[in-house]
Amino acid sequence: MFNHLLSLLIWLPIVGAVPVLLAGSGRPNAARWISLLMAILTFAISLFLIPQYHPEVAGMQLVESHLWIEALNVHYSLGVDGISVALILLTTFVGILVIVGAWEVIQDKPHQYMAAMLVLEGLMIGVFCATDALLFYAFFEAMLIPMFILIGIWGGPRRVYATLKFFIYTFFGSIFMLIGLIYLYLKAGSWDLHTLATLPLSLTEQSWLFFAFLVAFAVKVPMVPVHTWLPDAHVEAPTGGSVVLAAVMLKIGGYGFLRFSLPIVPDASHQFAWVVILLSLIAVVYIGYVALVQEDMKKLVAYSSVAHMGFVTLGVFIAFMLVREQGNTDAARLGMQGAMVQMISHGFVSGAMFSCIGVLYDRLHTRLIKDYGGVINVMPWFGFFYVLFAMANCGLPGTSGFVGEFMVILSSFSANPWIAFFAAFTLIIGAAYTLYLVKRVLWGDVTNPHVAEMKDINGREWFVLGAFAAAVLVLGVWPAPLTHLMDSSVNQLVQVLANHKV
Amino acid sequence: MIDPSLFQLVCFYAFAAVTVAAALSVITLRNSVHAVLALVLTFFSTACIWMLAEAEFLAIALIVVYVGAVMVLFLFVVMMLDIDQEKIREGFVKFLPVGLIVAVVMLVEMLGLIGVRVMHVQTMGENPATAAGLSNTAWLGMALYTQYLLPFEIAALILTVGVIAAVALTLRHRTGARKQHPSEQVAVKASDRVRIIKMAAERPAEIQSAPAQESKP
Amino acid sequence: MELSSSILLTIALAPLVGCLLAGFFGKQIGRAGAHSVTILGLLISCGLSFYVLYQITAGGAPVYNHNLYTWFEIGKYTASVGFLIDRLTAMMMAVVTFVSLLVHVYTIGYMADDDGYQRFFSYISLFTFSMLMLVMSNNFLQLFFGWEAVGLVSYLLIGFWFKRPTAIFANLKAFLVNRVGDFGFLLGIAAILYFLGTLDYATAFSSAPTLIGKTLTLTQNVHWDAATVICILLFVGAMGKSAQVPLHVWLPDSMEGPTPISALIHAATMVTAGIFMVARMSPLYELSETALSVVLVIGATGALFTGLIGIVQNDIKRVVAYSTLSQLGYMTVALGVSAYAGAVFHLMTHAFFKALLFLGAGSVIIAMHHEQDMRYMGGLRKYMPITWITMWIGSLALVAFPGTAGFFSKDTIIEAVGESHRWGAHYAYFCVMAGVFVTATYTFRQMYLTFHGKERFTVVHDDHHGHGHHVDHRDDHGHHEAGIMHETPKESPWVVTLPLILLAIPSLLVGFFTAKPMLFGGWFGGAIKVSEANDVLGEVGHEFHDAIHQTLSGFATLPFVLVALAFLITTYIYLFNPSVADRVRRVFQPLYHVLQHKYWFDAVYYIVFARGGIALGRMFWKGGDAAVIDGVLIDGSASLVQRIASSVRRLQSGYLYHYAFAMILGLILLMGGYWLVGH
Amino acid sequence: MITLSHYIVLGAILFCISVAGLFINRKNVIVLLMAIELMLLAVNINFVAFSRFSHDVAGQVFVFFILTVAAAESAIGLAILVLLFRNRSTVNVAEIDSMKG
Repeated sequence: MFNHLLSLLIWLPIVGAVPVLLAGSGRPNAARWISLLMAILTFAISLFLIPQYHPEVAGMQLVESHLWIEALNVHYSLGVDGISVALILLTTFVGILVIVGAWEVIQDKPHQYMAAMLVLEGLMIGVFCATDALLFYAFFEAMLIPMFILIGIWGGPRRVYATLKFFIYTFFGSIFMLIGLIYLYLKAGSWDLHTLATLPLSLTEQSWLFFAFLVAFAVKVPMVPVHTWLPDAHVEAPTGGSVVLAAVMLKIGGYGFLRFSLPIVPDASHQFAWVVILLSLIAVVYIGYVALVQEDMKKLVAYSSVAHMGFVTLGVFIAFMLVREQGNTDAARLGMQGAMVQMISHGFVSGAMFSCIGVLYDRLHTRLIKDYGGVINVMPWFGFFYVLFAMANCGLPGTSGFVGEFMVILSSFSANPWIAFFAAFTLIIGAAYTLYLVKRVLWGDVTNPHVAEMKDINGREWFVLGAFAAAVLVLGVWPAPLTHLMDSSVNQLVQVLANHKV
Repeated sequence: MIDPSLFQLVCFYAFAAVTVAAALSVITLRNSVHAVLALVLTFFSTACIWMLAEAEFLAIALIVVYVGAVMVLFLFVVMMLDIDQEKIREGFVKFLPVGLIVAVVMLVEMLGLIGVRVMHVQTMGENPATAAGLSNTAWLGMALYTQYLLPFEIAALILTVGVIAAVALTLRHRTGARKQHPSEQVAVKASDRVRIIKMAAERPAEIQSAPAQESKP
Repeated sequence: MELSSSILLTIALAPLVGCLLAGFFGKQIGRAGAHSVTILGLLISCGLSFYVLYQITAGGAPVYNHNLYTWFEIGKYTASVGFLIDRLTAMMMAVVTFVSLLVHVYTIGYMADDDGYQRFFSYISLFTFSMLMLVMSNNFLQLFFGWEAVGLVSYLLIGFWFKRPTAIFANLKAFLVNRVGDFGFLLGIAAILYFLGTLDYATAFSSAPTLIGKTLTLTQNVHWDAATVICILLFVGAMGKSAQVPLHVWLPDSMEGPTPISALIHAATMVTAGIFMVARMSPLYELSETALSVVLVIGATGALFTGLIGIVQNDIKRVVAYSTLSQLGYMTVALGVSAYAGAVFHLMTHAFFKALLFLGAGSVIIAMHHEQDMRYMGGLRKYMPITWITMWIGSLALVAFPGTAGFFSKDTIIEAVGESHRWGAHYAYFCVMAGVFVTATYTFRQMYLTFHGKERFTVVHDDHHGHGHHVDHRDDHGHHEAGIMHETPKESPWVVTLPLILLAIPSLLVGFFTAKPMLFGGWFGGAIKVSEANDVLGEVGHEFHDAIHQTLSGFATLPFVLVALAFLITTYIYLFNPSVADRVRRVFQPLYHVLQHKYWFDAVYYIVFARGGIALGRMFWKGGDAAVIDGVLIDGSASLVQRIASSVRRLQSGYLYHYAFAMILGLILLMGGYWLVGH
Repeated sequence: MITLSHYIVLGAILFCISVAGLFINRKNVIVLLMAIELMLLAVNINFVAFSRFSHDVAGQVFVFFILTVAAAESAIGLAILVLLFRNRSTVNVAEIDSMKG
């Protein structure tokens, strides 16, 4: 079983979607229970990664490789390092929670919804495992389909606009990546990421490839100015879709930077690091202000996601300044670890925030902030969780939201104090938009009579929010296991950065 | 004695003049029947020009096949259809300038490209068929039935398809016409003819509702 | 005897356990259960804190500095969670747990009728835990954790009565202003990591001298001294937390929270975290004259000018709040002249007497049925003698009446400022001296308005308004008919008065016994470092023989003269001739106007930052995201395609001759092209 | 002396005449069909000439095929025309626009 652990992780949920579809039509409860079982099983199997993966050994582990398309030399090759393991665990963890979260909420074709979720989960795991560029691309693109379906069928009133925007945006980006990959294949004769990483490339070639990758992953992350699909997609997506989108799918952009931009085009990445850093800082400050004035809760959290993901790209790309200009590999590792922790943490926090909004939406069927107010009066337990996640969202120490931001700010100060200055601005603006939201939703007296009728969270919601809360707190109080898990991989990545390819 | 080449040239110009004049009348004559007849003349004089080029088979084929078959077909159609000639010719004057300009520009361009003034001095030379010791027909036939056999077959196929298509398109099913359906007659089964119905003998009142009339005669 | 980590863990975690029990199982354990578990937790914590203080001071226990667990370890950078227990920490722990314990007890009385009783106890226990984590930390990470955690609790507690719009406005404001401070603080920590490569106090302080000569390159030509940058950034954090000008605006608004909170968090402990932090960082601050001058000037400004606002306030709690701002200014001034011990000592005495004043004010508020406006009080001394006496004790300590705790701490600060030759010291000296008069003025005014003079309220007995009616009103004076009472004011229950008495004792006496060792005896040992040249306390200490002498000579100093003057003036105005107050106000109308509007800090901040931020956000959103990115780039490109398509579609007319024409046109063009190229 | 240019120029003239025919008779499907026949004829003239002058049989073979295809084409074209006239009672191209987008 351990020889094919990764394949199992990818295909179990995807194949598991079949019985959900077969058994589920007409019997929603069967669909729910089967998909829950599949999600739990996947999570349980993913837990085996922890003993099976040896964090002290750098490089890919649990490797599988089979020839897939002979004519193009494409391999079905999988492998994980510390970063992938962390992200896979995040995916499987969130996988359970979205199934539970959608339990009674999705009444329309629940079996199809659950099946789409399971397929999406498997594909996302595939993205994190693939070590063949074309396989990665295949998963990367295939992922869009279930998401497209999730938003398109179970979405809000403007779902068609949102899905189109989401799909075309991401597709637009990934086409450039495909062109870049084809160029690399023609040059190297292989799709293997490791081979591509060692392929010598001139600076001009690297620059073109860098921008090809940048467009693809910047859309996915998303970075300013290609972020506008996210608020729309979030607003229209069903709660589970939003949770998966924010918690896992955005991470694929950051993960792509690590897997493609950094090792394959290090010199161009260094040369254009300032672009990414600048965009990241704009994401923190500009998007912070935009989030402040949102009237729709989901949009607000979506914008805050953009701002938080800015820390991921920032942490990744200041590493170049630190390693190449100052030779400070430790600070670079700190920044990159910070970026990784921020990815995981944002997975929990944004997932939790969207789940919270889902809880409210299920009761009042509106996401407009002005329709709420004084929710804490009727939903104290919900208020507890909401404040907790809000605090995590604005990076309060002791919650996971703090860890990544802290590391990135520390590390960016070493790169340039001004970068740290603008990055640290999130402390103010992040708190402003999050707590302004809390103020308008949670505090105050009940003004809307419908709010007064709202019931506090039930056991199922308690479980979802509680699981998120536990993850947020554990990661915030003791991030060392996570950083230890990723340490050797990050270290190796930083070593790669230092090597000039030209 | 007239120089044969000069005679050929004179003949060429004569036939070419007839061809052009006939072609012009094809597009200008108001009466469609006349136009078809002018086209026939065009084909005919072209066939003569081809004769000058010693392409005898094609020249004959053009006359036999085109003039003899296709043009007659045109003639049939034109005569068969009751076309309002006046209405169909309206816009003639309106589009004349455009047509003239386009045609003239094109002609000038073409002539320029061909290089009229340079007047290729390439002469006909020896007839390749004669050089091979064959008649033009045999020469063409050798190529057609060896090197171009497959395209030749395809051409035959196209013609067949053309015939079938023409028939299929114009075939009109007349309703009410009595005809036999041999396939149906052959494929008929006993059950189509006779239907055995179980009837409850003691309840004669319901006989009327039995679908006796539904069985095929 | 070596301190064991289990004791320290117990100290920190006991309140947390209490918090969790009261918070999560509040319904199950009930009101009594909630206050029992939290007070029990605090008792344990407080008792052990005093034990630790004893061990550190007298028991000869060595400084405890151990990590509990590693938070992260990346390359050469490590961050841990651990405790550093030296005399400074031990003193802080004792003060924090002691005041917190008394506030817990007091809360039983103050919050008796509130629905959020359990929640309140949970919060204040959480606060105690956070504050302990802050003071016991041995590294910057944990310090920041505690720093922000107390901010969170403060946020929750200011907004405790979340139905009141003012409260939820104030708590947002408090958190955001604090975040501005934390912004600087975090950058300071980043700078420390950058220059010193560690987050651990001991390592950082021991390698602090390596900062000398290092600079931080901001632009190509601007190089800032490393120590100055670090210290100023850290001090920005302190400005936020300790409410220094110009980040002081949140503190008066924080009075929206229940009074016990004002006493515990916004007077005694949390707001002094900044002072504690700077004192803790003394090895760093000693490296930068510039940073200390900044500290000095900002502190002095706060000490005088916020005190002035206190004179014109009518809300009893707000007077005390502005007094807190002013006193925090004094402490900051002390830090600025390198008299760290003086600052910390004032922090301690201030914790006692300011908590006393707040709790006393709270007691008055209870008696007045949540009326906070002093204009409707007066003559309360005969109804509530214990409150009256204890508040007088607190007031005397506040105005630094010789012999009281405040005298030793405040006079020392004033003298230390006088001794200092740092840039800005003259300005600071003027400020603190004038501040003495201002302090005395608002303090006596407050006492007179509250306890003396004529009763400015009428008691209307009303059967419909039984006791406990004020549950619904809480502190909400908006619902009151001003000056109408339904019951005669009476002394508060023992749970309220007992803490008053227990706080009055140290307010009166603690300075007398501890001033000499703590201020001049080097009691803090290695916890506070002062370089030879900056040792103003040493200079002051030459003239300090013993507490009795000092007390006696205190009657002959300028500060006492100022206090006495203020006493006479306020006595005349408020006891004998109240109309003078109005006349004075009219004479100084412009000044009064300025003070009434608190120098327009709030207004400007509101317009610039709150409104401005929203406007900027809206501009970015509508202008940037919606108009440019979505409108022009995204939907623009889509509609461009649509427009091109719809115009191109017209070419596809469906008319055969159009297509033929196009073909022929193409042919002509093609040939023309050939022609051009070929010739 | 007949040269290649003679034939080609004749072909060009015929072609241009038929183009002009397309324009001025744009309503009459029958004349359009005839113009197309003319066009093919022009091409055929060129083919024959080239075949003769470059001593290659391919040209004449092509003319043969073109004749074949043109015959089939006009057969089908006329069939469509008949059908059209039967249904719409017109051969006016401008009125045959049911496929217009």
